[in-house]
Amino acid sequence: MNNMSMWRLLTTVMRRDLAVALRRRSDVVNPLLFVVIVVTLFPLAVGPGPDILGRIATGVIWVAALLSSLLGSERLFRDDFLDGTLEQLVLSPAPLPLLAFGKVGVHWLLSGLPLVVLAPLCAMLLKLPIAGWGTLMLTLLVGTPILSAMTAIGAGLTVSLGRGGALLSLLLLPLFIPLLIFAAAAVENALLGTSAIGQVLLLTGLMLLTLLLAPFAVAAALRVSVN
Amino acid sequence: MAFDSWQELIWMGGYGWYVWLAYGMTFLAIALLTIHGLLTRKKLRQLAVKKQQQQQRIARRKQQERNRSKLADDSTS
Amino acid sequence: MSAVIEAKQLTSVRAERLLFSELSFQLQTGEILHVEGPNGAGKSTLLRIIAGLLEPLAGSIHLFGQPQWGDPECWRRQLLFIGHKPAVKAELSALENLHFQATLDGVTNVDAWALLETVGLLGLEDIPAQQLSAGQQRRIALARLWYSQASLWILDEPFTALDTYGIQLLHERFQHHLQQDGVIILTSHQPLTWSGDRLKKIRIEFQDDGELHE
Amino acid sequence: MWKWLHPYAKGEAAYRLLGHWQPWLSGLALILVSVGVIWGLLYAPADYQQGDSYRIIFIHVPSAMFAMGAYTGLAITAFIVLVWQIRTAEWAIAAIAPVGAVLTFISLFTGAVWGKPMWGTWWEWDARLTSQLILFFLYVGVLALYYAFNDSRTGAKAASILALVGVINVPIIHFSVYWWNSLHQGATITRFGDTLMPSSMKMPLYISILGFMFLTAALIVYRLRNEILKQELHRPWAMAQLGVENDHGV
Repeated sequence: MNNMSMWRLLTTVMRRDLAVALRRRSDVVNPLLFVVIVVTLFPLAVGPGPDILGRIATGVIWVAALLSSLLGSERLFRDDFLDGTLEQLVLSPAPLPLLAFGKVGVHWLLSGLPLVVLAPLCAMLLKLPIAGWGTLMLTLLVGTPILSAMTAIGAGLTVSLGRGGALLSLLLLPLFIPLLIFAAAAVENALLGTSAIGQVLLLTGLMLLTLLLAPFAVAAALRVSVN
Repeated sequence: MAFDSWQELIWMGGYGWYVWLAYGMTFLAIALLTIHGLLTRKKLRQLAVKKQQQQQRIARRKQQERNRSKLADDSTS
Repeated sequence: MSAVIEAKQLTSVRAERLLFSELSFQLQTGEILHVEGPNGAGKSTLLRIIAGLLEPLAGSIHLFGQPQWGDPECWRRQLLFIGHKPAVKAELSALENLHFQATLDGVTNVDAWALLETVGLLGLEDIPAQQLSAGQQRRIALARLWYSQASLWILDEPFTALDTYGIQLLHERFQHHLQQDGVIILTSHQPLTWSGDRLKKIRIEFQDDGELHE
Repeated sequence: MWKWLHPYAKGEAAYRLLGHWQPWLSGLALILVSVGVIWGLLYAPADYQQGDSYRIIFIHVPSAMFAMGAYTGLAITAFIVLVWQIRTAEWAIAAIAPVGAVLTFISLFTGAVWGKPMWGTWWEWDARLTSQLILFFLYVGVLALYYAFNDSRTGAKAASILALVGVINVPIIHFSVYWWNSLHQGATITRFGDTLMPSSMKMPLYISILGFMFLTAALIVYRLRNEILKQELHRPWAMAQLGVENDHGV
């Protein structure tokens, strides 16, 4: 198959997913609201003092991001599985990893990218010193694609189970730990005034590696799931 | 022998509780794993017996049907 | 005449139950295969195996003499599978569904409006599919048949939810496909109003002692 | 006539082969673990720094090693499942994962108990313990996914994909956790420099490690044989193995 038609198939899958998602806006917006609400809960739980909030801000925002990614995971393949679209994708002449990549891309556009935009709001609510804002956004920008790709693997594996919510978090959260560690450390460095470039580069490397390999895992998972 | 008496062995220079707890838990965990294996086998045996009985019932019914049809054949002829 | 599709000695086991064993068949150009059998006998499984969604426990399938997994891309181009799930996106309108599906099927110059008219959905094109009836949704799914360039159609219960006119329309389309040397494999609980030797039948029986034993 | 049974016949062959290994593995495991543990507990000298508390090492280190080793084995098996679709490998997934999870649990527990006299706390966010904890989660994930499916074949394939994704992540997780640990604890507590150990301590440790290797293998083989029987229960040979006369067809 030539590159032109592969490209067209990829964009078609993405445009269709976008079109569907934009008609079910609540599915897109709810995980984002979830992040804001979780962030709001922390000052109420640990007190509004800027020293303690500022210390935990990065961790809270990142953990909320991980959880919201899991919350939005159903959107990835659930409907496709139920209405038969998944079978058609598996039978499509286009390579399935490519189509999986497209779906991951749409998921990131609708769940990862908005988090980057929301980050300053969350940082403000949690009194994160302004020196860390830029790095926080940067880590979210390179980290959320990893979230979307890994979530897609988990969602692909559990899509045929119907009740995959708790199981999915069990499968995925341990795999998110490196992401959490490097992202938090990067912001920490920025707050201390030292360079965070090392961690950001590391995260970027992880992102590229994940985006390279994850589509194949997603494709394998989907093939198992349409059984 | 690093210890002169049983008491010393159990006391372990004051660390007895930790050392024996660690060893005890290890032993327990491996024992549980083994017992679980044995129980699985027992359950499998029960399942096999059930299956055997099921097959015997099916075989008996087929035998009866065969006899009946044979009887019917005999009476008509 | 060469065999378009040939299945050899297919055996399938699902959930530790034997569905069918050593099933073989061969279809020449222009033939239609009607897979019959009661519910749960394994008709859908057979169709999914032929489509390449499932793997048989044993046996092989050849299309134009080529093994099923020899060239997956070519295989999938030659094949059109419509399962009992219609693959119609509930949020999208009939027109959008047709448009996206045609592109994914690799057909670029499809006249979506003409297609809508053919399958009798003109005037309903703006309505999200979830507000259409089951029969209308099936028509959206089946509209693929009118632009399809695949030679092998695999259709799982295509007549479900269709009205008499829809059924007749589908029959006409089948006739046309067969005349163009296409091949169809389908399941249906309805008798096919077909005459002639183009129609082949296989029947899968429900194996009540489908336990695996020698 | 039932030619399709051929791939299934492998179950019986595998069962018999494993049956030949079983007594050797179990026997060696029993002897070596006993020797290693008794030597370590009774005859090895006390450590000049840690006193007798260090004796936990004779189970902690071997269990930690084979917790990781079993995961590597799981990943290799997973690869075989996905590439060659060998049924025995599918069953092995279900056999290896619980054994690995229990070994991980043992290493965590003994690590924590050892930590109490050393660090004064049951749980320290030490790099080794933390990555071991994550390994435990990975095992739990594989097991949970395997048993979530009704069809054991699908379950084995899904769990295999997860295990492979996991094994790619393990080095990254290890690296990140060690790095994180060095970041947050100025002085890392080294438990035992392996090189500093006198041979009177090393010998029992090596024997124990060898013993745990056979123990791991024996436990896996035993579970795998059970799993084969479970999946092949409908076959006469399996029923005969369980001591049930199969008179089908009488």
